[in-house]
Amino acid sequence: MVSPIYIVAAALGVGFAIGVLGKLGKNFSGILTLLTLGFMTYVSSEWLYAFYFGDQVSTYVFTAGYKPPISINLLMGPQEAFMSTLINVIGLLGGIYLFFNFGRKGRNAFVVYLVFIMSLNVVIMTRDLFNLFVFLEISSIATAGLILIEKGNRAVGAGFKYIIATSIISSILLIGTIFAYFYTGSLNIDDLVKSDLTTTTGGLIAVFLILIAAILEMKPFPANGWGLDVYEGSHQGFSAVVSAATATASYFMLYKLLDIAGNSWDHYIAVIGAVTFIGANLLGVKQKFARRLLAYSSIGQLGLLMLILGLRTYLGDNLNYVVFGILLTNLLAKTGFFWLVGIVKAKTLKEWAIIRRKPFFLFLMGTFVFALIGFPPFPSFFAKWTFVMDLAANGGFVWIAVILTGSFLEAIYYFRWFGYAVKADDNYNFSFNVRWHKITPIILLTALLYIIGYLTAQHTELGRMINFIPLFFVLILFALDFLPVFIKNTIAIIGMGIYFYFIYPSLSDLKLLFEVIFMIGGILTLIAGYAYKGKRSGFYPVAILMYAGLTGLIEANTTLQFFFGWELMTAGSYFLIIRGKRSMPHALSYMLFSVAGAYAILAGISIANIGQLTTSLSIFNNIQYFPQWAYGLLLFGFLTKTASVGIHIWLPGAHGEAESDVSPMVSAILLKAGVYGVILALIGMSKSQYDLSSLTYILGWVGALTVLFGNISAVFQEDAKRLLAYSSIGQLGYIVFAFAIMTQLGWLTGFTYVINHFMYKAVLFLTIGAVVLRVGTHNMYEMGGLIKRMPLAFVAVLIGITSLSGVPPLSGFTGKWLFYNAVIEKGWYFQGVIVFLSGGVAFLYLFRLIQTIFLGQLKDNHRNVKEISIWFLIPIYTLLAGLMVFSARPQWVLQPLGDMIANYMPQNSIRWDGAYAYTAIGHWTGSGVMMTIGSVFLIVFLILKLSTRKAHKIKQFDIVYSGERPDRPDTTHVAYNMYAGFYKAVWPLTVPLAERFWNWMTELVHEAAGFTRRIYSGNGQAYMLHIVLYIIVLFFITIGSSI
Amino acid sequence: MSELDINDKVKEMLEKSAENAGSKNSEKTFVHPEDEEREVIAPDGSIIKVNPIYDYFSGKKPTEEKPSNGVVEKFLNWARSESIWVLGFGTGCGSIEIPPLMTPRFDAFRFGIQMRPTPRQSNAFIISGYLSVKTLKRVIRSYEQMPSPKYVLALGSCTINGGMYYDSYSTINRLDKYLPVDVYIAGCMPRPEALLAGFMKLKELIKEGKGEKANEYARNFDEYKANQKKIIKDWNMPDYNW
Amino acid sequence: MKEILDRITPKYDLQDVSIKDDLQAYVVVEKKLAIDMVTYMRDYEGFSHFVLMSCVDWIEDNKLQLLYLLNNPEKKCVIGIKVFIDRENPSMQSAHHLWKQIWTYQRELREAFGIDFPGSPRIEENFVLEGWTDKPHMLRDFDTNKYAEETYFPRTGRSTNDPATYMRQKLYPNQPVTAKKNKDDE
Amino acid sequence: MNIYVKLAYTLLGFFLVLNWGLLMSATLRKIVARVAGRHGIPFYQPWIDLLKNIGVRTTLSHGFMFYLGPVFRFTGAVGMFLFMPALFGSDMWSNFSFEGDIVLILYFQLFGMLGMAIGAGEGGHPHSAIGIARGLAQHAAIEIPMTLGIISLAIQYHTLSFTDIVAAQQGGIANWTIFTNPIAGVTLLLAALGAMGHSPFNLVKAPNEIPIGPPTEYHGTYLGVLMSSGVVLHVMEAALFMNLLFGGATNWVEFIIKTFLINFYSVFVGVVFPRFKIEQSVVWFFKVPMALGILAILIYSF
Repeated sequence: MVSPIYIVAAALGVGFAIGVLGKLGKNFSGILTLLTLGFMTYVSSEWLYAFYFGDQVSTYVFTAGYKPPISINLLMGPQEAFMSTLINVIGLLGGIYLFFNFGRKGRNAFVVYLVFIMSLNVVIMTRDLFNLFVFLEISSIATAGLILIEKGNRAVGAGFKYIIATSIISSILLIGTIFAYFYTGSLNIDDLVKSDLTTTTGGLIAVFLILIAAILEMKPFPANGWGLDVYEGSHQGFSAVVSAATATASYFMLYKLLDIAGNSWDHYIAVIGAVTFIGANLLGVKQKFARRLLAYSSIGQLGLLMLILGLRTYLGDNLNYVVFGILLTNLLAKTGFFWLVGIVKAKTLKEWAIIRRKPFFLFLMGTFVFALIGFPPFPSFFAKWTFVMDLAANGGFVWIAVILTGSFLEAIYYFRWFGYAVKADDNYNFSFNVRWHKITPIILLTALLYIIGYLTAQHTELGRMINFIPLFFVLILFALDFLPVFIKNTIAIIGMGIYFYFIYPSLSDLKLLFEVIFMIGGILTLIAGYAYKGKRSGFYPVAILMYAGLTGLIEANTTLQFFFGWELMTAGSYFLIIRGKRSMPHALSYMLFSVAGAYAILAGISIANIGQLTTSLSIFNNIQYFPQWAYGLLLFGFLTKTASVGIHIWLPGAHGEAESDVSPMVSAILLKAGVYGVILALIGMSKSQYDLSSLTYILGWVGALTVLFGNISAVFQEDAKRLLAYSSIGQLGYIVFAFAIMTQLGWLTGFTYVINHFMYKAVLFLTIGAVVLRVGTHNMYEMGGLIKRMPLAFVAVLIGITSLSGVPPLSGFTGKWLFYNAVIEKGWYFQGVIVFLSGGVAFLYLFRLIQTIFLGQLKDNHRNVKEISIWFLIPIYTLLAGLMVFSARPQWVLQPLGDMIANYMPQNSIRWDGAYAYTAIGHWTGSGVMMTIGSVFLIVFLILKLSTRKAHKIKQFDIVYSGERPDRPDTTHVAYNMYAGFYKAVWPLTVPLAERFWNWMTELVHEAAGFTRRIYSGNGQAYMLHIVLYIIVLFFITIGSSI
Repeated sequence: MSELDINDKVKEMLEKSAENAGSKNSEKTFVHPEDEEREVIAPDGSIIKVNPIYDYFSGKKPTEEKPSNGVVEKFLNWARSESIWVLGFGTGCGSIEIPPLMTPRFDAFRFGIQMRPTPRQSNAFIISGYLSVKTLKRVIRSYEQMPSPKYVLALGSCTINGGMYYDSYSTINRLDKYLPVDVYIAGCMPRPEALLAGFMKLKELIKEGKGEKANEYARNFDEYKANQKKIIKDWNMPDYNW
Repeated sequence: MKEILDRITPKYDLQDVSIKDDLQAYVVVEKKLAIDMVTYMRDYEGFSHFVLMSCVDWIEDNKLQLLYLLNNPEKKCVIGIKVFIDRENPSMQSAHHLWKQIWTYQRELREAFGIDFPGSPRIEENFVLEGWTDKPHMLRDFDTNKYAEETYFPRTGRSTNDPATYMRQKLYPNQPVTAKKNKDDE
Repeated sequence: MNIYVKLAYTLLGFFLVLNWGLLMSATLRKIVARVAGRHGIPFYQPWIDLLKNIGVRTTLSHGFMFYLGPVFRFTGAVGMFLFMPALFGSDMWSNFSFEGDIVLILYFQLFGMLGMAIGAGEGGHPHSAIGIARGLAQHAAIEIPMTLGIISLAIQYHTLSFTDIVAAQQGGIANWTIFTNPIAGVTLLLAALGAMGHSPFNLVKAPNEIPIGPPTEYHGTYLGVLMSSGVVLHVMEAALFMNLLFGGATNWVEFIIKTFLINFYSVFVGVVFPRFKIEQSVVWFFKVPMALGILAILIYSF
């Protein structure tokens, strides 16, 4: 075991050595520095290893042979080991990254850097207050010095402000130290902890001063202007180290010193942290420049750490788990980000579009963004999960709200930035080049992120249950991205097929149904992908990521697994959606709604989790505390995915602009994930011992209004895919409404609609998407008469809309019939009427779809378009076959479904007699009707065909045109603004209230951010004033009263 | 069959345009802008040539539709004669005589006569009074769009010999040069009674199986068309409008 | 009316000014001044209302006479501005910029009299006739009867008779035709 | 009763309904004529027109869907007949009503409509599309009073099956729904006005505005098929309301009288009132009929 003292010794020794042996040249000293850092890393990591895998106990290292308080002692415990390892690793990588930048400055830069890292190590390890002060000083001076390696006034100004601020802080610390020494006679922190200072007034002041210094080191909002400028002004490579290493050190300092005050300060720390977390992130929303944004984010993370520290009483033993999770993610991702900024020489967020030129960098950026927002499989995800769970368990609901709000704000700007990187138009002439010594550290960090993420998961037994196989499959696909579409598509399909084959036996009814929808649907939609040429770079990993998430939902037995799957699915679908041509803003709004929904679910689960012995999903079935809130939050979260009215605004754009084969994925399949969630929640509510009928009643109205709204808006769309998107909203409304009925019939209806919507919406989206690929426009009024060119597509759409509209004998009617019975049985007449009325409205947009695209006049430029691609026709007709079977033999599906539902909904109100279905009030037979109508149809058709066999085939302009002749197809085709008359009647229902509301909200956030930003004048004196004022205010808040 | 016609038509158009190029202002020919051959760009970037007359209309010539044999035809003829659906297209001054026909005083409904708004569903065409060249063009298109068997009643002396407009430069003199006429109703203007009498006559003709003028039109199509084109210089339609 | 004429007569050295009454006058102006004068009347003399524009064929002295009829809403008076243009390939400066409806008038005149108005919008479109290829049909030397006979297959044996003589014979069969002439016989 | 006999009876019934439909349309036109002071058509005119249309020689085809349009329409009409019991209490005249209930009929009306719309659409005539657009919009509006009324009935009788509803109305005029549940009755009758498609709701095929809308391009045999399905639909629409409101029919005479009167009512209104514009008709259904319908449900939900 190498004693930690050697960390200090080595650093100092080498420092002096470089000073002496400087003649040997820069590179030599540089390499020497790196070696030293390597050694330091080795020492600390050896200790870390010993602590976690050996049975090492934390040991004190005494200097100068005396015991404290005479001498200084260092403590090397597990946490110290961990922290110093982090610092040294970052220091090492930073050294590599900055190698040549230091080199240009001459060897002293290396010395300063070495001393900087060393001082942070000591700050971590020392148990002596004065020593702490000293090394704090050293570190801040070193920092100031290192800031100056970047040329320019900004750097100088930043360094100056920094040195002033830190000297104020450390002087406060010094005074505090003096007070403490005066009252206790010891400078050793352990002694201070033992002798409770807080009893005496002077002691209170001493504690106050010490802690205020530590807090100020954490750059609390708003007294943190000086910190910001460091991040922004200094060289990126170094800002990274500051943001990572210094932050770690100062966090740990606060952590150490907090013991002195006992628990009395926790709340203040928490509040300060909360203010910092939310404030910093709020300001981040307004940022246009990458580095300043990162600076705010770093401060936000510091705030989060303080918050966690302040809430340690809630967390108990999990404190370290949470802290390490957050800290690690922040450290790795943020450092990587800063270094990325250093490589990609793009200042404003928009300019980051250039990162697309090197897809691998985009991958890195994506990794960092998703890690920072706390998506799986990164450590922060698990940390956040544990944090929220523990908070809820101890009733810290307000804190949950705070944390989630802050994280949401953070998500806003990170995803805006990422959206720019992926989609903003790249018309900048400057490019960026990569040097190995700059990229290597980043790659290492990224790898570490994934590995540590995995390890974090394995650390808890909950996490160990999570099935990571699909995720590995995704990573493999990322690696195989260079292959052509055909191969990747085959791999993806085979992979999903095999996975489904293996998972199939383990699934029961409900899960099986959805798994079939997800997996089979996924495979079918993937088949359409064969129609694409080239590489289709980055499509397959994300598609599979989504399916991995979906199947994760199905397999989930624990709440954590469920949430894990949910987040994966969100991430995958986000990437899928943002691939569309003009879909940057829509993808952003989709992501934000999804994140909000996910947080709602998280909160809901955390409430549900209270007082539970188990962590399995079954906790939904007996939520003991605040069931209204828990279910409400859960439902809200799920409804964001089903795009119910009010929170639907992301859907039309996202689905409308997506690629032709992505639309069915995200519409026919993805939306069902939300439905699955809703069902889980409702099952729970049905089992719950509380009366939750009010909740389902509201849910019912939401569903009904969604139907009305979705259908009516669909009628007035000019864009075919947007029309289908709005229709999806309506259909999901049906489903939500049906499930909200909470009777066996209602649920049967719901499942019928789930199956139907899956099939016909997939058919419609696939067909229309394929047509769009052929004719090259979304606008229906630019198409027309295509039945002559693509009859198969026409037949597909015809069957699709017939069954969507619910006309017998196709399966849509099954749903309608069940609906009538369910509604009347339940007694929800008015909601029912709204729903049925919307059914009538649906006809308008369905007819518009087929009329304007396939009927009417063929346009000149489509005179010789070809039939849609065979690769689309295969899945389409497979689904149609399923649709026909379901129409002709509904009992095959509905009967087992009914039995399954009987497990949840006791009353058995539908009776099957062969093909005949009987309810209390009605009767109907699917196959009978099908047969009757079919035969009549056939007979009439044959008769007519015979009687008109000599018919002349005529062309498109051979029509009665009041004695005139049409001039052009474009002027003869009725398509644009087709329902003008209807619009005059129902326009009040089409006012986009939801859009307006959300726009207003966005404005509000931006205004708030813009207003708050004014405090950062960039003026050093102002910043110092902030600090002083902050101290005074804090004084009166904390101990002012008790003195 | 139809391809042949089309080729002829295209050749004819080309010749027209050729002579048009070298001709003086006085003997100009008319190719409407919407009939000129144009190029459009397909979604896949390829260029499509669109020749409206060729592409939008089926240029087939009319064919004779032989009556079915014997009793059936007699029976059908009776039905046709008892249900005469008149195309609601007032071509001239005489159309003012048609509304009274439907009003209580005369009430042609009694005889199974009624107006239809679209040629596709009507089998009788009343050319009411003078017929200017412009109107003739529309009349011909509408007539050709009516499904056979179809009948034409020429109302008023203008359709017989030009009537009081015999010397006008813009109205025709003899309808039968352009369309096969079943019944002439002389007078200027004939009163509704006369029109009714005309209908009665038409009924007799149909019952006798003489209402085959549509086939006659098909038989002498070229001759009729030549006459039509002689006076309709800007013929912007296919030869036969289905 | 008078003072207006007094004002404009020297300005446009009008040849013959015929005053019908104190609300109506007709003047003849040279071709090159005509549009200028119309513009002047509109802008300065308050003849803001364009009534009509027509043409007369003076075949005898081989001229076409254009008439611009303007009305002054305040003074309630009308002035007709006549212009003589020669009959072989007649052409006139276009006035479409003054009143929009002149577009249509000029299209009509172009079709009916073959007068060319360079620069007038949509001038080449059909007005009433479609595809008219013969000489302009309102010129007096266009023999519509002959045209009709050549074009429209006149039915043989069509007889017509002069209504006056016909009625006289019908009413007074035994009275011989007197020398007394009436307009119809000329 | 074995299926063949049933089939035979059903065909016979359809034949009856078809002829009755033709006769009824003639009679109603005659009535309209008499209102206008005319003598009017002979009562056998529809048959002749039908023959004439079948006898038309020229047949044109705009494409495959153009064929299917009339087929859909006719199938829709036949289905309307099949799925509704023609006569109450007679096993042979109950058709195939065992295969479905009111909901089936409600949605089956749309079968013909949709097919017809698509068929006419392929004709490529702008007027067809306009007419259909109006028709669908109006239909969506009619749904409101229709659904409200039927739900009210369903609450009243606790059933959606025709046979049971008619059965509940037997035994005297006083038991008819129109008297036992007048508000729902009136609502449905107002909806009937729209469903019958006479003036003021005949905007779909407004003859002198968009030459008879959807069927503009249809002629000859197609038109014959459309005509016959049209008359059948008229009868069956009337029969629908007869079964719902007026105690159904136990024999053909009753059937004929009741369907005639219901049709006569809508024609009568049509003779009196001029045609609505589409937005007017839609809004009209949003007003009084909807209010009545809501009332009709409210009285049962308390």
